Amino acid sequence: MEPTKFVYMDHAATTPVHPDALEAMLPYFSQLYGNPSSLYTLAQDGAKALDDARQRIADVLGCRGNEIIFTSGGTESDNTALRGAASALKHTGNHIITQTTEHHAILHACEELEKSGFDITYLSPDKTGLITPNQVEQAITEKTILVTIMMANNEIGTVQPISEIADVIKEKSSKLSRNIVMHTDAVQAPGLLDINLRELQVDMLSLSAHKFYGPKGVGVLYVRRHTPFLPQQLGGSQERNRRGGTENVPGAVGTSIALEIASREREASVEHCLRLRNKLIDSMLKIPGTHLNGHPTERLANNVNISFDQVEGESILLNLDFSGIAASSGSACTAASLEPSHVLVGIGLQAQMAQGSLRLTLGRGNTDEEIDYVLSLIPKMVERLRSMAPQPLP
Amino acid sequence: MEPTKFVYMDHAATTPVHPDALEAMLPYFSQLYGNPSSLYTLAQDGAKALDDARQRIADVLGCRGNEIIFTSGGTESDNTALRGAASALKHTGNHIITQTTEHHAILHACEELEKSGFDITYLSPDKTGLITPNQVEQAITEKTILVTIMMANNEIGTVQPISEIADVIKEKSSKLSRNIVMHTDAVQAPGLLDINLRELQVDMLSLSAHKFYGPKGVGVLYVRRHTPFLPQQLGGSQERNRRGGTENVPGAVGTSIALEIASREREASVEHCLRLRNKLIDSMLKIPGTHLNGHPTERLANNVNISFDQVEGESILLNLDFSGIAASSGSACTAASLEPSHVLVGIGLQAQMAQGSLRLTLGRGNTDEEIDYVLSLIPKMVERLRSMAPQPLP
Amino acid sequence: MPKYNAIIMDHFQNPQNVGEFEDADGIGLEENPICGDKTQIWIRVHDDLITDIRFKTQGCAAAIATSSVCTVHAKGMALEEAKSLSPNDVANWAGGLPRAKIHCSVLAADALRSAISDYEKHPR
Amino acid sequence: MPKYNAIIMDHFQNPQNVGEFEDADGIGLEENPICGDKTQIWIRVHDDLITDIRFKTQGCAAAIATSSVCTVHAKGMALEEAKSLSPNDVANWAGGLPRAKIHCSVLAADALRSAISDYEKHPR
Ligand SMILES: Cc1ncc(COP(=O)(O)O)c(C=O)c1O
Ligand SMILES: Cc1ncc(COP(=O)(O)O)c(C=O)c1O
Repeated sequence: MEPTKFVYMDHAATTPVHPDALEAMLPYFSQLYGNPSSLYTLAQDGAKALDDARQRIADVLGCRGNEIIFTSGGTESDNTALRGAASALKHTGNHIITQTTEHHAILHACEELEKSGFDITYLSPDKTGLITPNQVEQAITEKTILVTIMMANNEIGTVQPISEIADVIKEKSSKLSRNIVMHTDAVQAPGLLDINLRELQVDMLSLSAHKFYGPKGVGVLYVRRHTPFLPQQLGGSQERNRRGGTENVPGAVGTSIALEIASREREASVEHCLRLRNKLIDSMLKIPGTHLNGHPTERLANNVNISFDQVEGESILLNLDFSGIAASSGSACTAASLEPSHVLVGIGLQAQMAQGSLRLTLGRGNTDEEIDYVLSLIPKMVERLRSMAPQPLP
Repeated sequence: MEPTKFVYMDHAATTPVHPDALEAMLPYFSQLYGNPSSLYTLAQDGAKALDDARQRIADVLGCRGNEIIFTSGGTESDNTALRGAASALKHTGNHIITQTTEHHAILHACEELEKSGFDITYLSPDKTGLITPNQVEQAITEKTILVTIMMANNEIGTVQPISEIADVIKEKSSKLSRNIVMHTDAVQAPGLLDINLRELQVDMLSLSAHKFYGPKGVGVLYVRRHTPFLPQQLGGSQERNRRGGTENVPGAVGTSIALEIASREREASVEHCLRLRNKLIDSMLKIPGTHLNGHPTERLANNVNISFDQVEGESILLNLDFSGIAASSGSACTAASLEPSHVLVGIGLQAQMAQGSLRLTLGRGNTDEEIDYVLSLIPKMVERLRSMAPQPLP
Repeated sequence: MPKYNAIIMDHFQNPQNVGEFEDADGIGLEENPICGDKTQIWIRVHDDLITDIRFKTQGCAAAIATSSVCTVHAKGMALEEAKSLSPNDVANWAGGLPRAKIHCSVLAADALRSAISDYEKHPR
Repeated sequence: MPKYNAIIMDHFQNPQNVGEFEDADGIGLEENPICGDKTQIWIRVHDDLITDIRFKTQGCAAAIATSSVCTVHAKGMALEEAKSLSPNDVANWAGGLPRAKIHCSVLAADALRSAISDYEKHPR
């Protein structure tokens, strides 16, 4: 039963490298391979490519080239932001604010900071996944040094009012005349949300290239000028002494081209995804015993997250895979751990409902035909799995 | 004055990606791009490629696949090894042994550990760059938890008696019935030295792919089973919970192919480099006022490091670059810092001699003609620069 | 992600003995409190043998497939033998399970045991 | 690595006024104690003007090129004016230096000043 078609609806997990990004990378593997730290022409070509990539990214984000640090991915960016700011500010306070539905790259780094003496407040979002600027404001104490709230959630797609939250923090920060650093994990944003650092009052921001049609293993950490920050990866003097290690030149080049394309095509892509997404949501909610997870409108244009009563996520994913459809679930049985998605639990779902969740995340390549194909299969799959389930106890 | 030829003699800085490695990587950028943590077929193809790459590396190194952690480079591997072992063992002791001539990825990580309460012993090598097993043994105290000594030095090429050092530590370790973890930075070894982890009694070992014709931005950290180790990059459950973050599948694949080739061609390549290296050294030492840095025989087959009296390194590098030759120097003027190479200073060179150093590191692609070309130019360059130098004060 | 073997995949796609008996001699229901998977087993018993068997499972592929495998092997088995089946036996029949999925094979063996004990408590 | 401008590269490859005068009116030698670069300058003086000048430098491209640039500009200059030259003046004549190389331009101005003071102390 080999799949006859292939329909990729897991763009929040990863994306293919855009052909233009890959093409831009290719010369830097085996031809212009010089180490940017070296003196000679070959190496200066690499150094220039790296500088250009950095500036390209800065131009998209609305910041300066020297505020961009290349990392190895979203996880390193998140870990580094938190550790970098916390260690730089630990003499001024030890309180950090985040929310329960952040990515594990944030949550696990917070847990580690807790062990070394930091106090973490984990805000609870409402049942749509939203937290309010007021919630953040209330949580600030005279020891608060860092707030990290993601721009958009990777599982349920809820988009936080990050600009308002940042404003509140900057206000509080100047009222208390203390430095409170604001970080946002924007890994899910590129190509879907506008990021303009001239207006957005965040001090740090994380990106991961493979989420926006760039290469895996490359991340970006934006650190606004004058932000208290101690480097975490220590070695050579690369990245203006903020991250040691020979630079991944092709990776940086590919990332910059992918980000530029994502930004350029954002509006068209959002419009396209939104239409397909709404079609998916509307049709799937017609199946009895279904529930939309996340916010009805404050959600990423490409995110569908639905729970099915009496169905387990992995089973539906495998059935979809048999039909050539790639999707994801917050079910514990699809994770290495035995816990269902902390995000779904974090917005108050019963473990049971978290088990039955299905996430479809769209990309600019998805078509109406693909949506119709998926919609033609899901009701039958759900029905069949339900017919195999024991009746709920009365 | 555009270079008419191009002669690359800086293989210790970086190497071009081997065409076979690049070819093996290509399908994983835009076609088999699935996130290995996902369930569906596309992602399982990525997961399998990653597993195969891991096993390929394990087979070359003589260890198990699950002892291999993919990282973002030599620097991350080094930082992670030190922090991972130190944090896991800090309740049993706080003493770490290293040497003054390690790479900055080791030294700067040690300095950071010092700030958080660890005691570091920096052993001084002799003037050839060697340290002895006895020196290490003498330095061990009842608080020693970790020893890190590089396999071969990146600047002067000195090859340490790493196997004897490891044996001494294992002996001491069992005599004291305490865990003393042995790490080695083997970044400069692949393709030049044999690494066989069945025999070599190290617990951890770092590699960086771009030093052996693999891609930039990928490293390997070997962690022997049962070695006390706490993960440093925290996020998802990738790499068996030892390093969070979406895996760089093409990077891992390219690394494994490059390492396999480096290992397969090692003997031929060593023979080739050794002959060219000796020709370079012998001829250059005939120039008056030259000195070989490092060990005459216990040195990497591809490493030439020579100091010229009354000449500054950057000037010679630029002259070489004008003639299309890529090389490196331990001169302060080629570094972002104002200090001359800590390695050359570490083996007792006067700052003045460190300034005048030239490093040529060969690869399997270098030819006799290239050596002759370089040798035809260097004496003239040195002579010209010397003629421009003020006479040393009497 | 766990990689399933061909036996599991086959039983997941074509599970055997799915359904229920209105007139079962014994019924057992087990639920995994952590991941929420549920298996219910219905048995018919004659002369201390399991003459027929049905199951329903809500859960992942491993839970569904091991239930199916278990019923296939349990059909025709003496009650005494069936009572002493371990999750390991079920996992072995299924050709082995990914490590993270071992707990799934517990459900089928447990549900079968509880169906037998239901029968023994209330023989119909 | 520092990226040099065309003026620096040109003066590095074709330095002007390299050499020495056996019969100089003033000689100055300066050394950077940190990086070990050295510049020595020989001047000929007539009517309080620098009528001719030579230099030797051991150092990086920036050190050699700024020495050359400095001698080109100092030739024909009044002693008073030459005495008050700052490293900044030299760096500007050279079209600017990479940040890490600013300290190199100090050598030429300093060596020139010390050649003038050598002349003033022992006018020949
Ligand atoms: C919101 C968010 N943050 C961080 C990450 C981590 O990125 P990476 O896996 O590329 O390290 C991801 C994706 O896995 C994500 O979705
Ligand atoms: C001996 C040694 N260790 C560590 C490193 C760091 O490797 P990377 O720059 O790939 O992070 C290098 C090279 O720069 C090296 O030569």
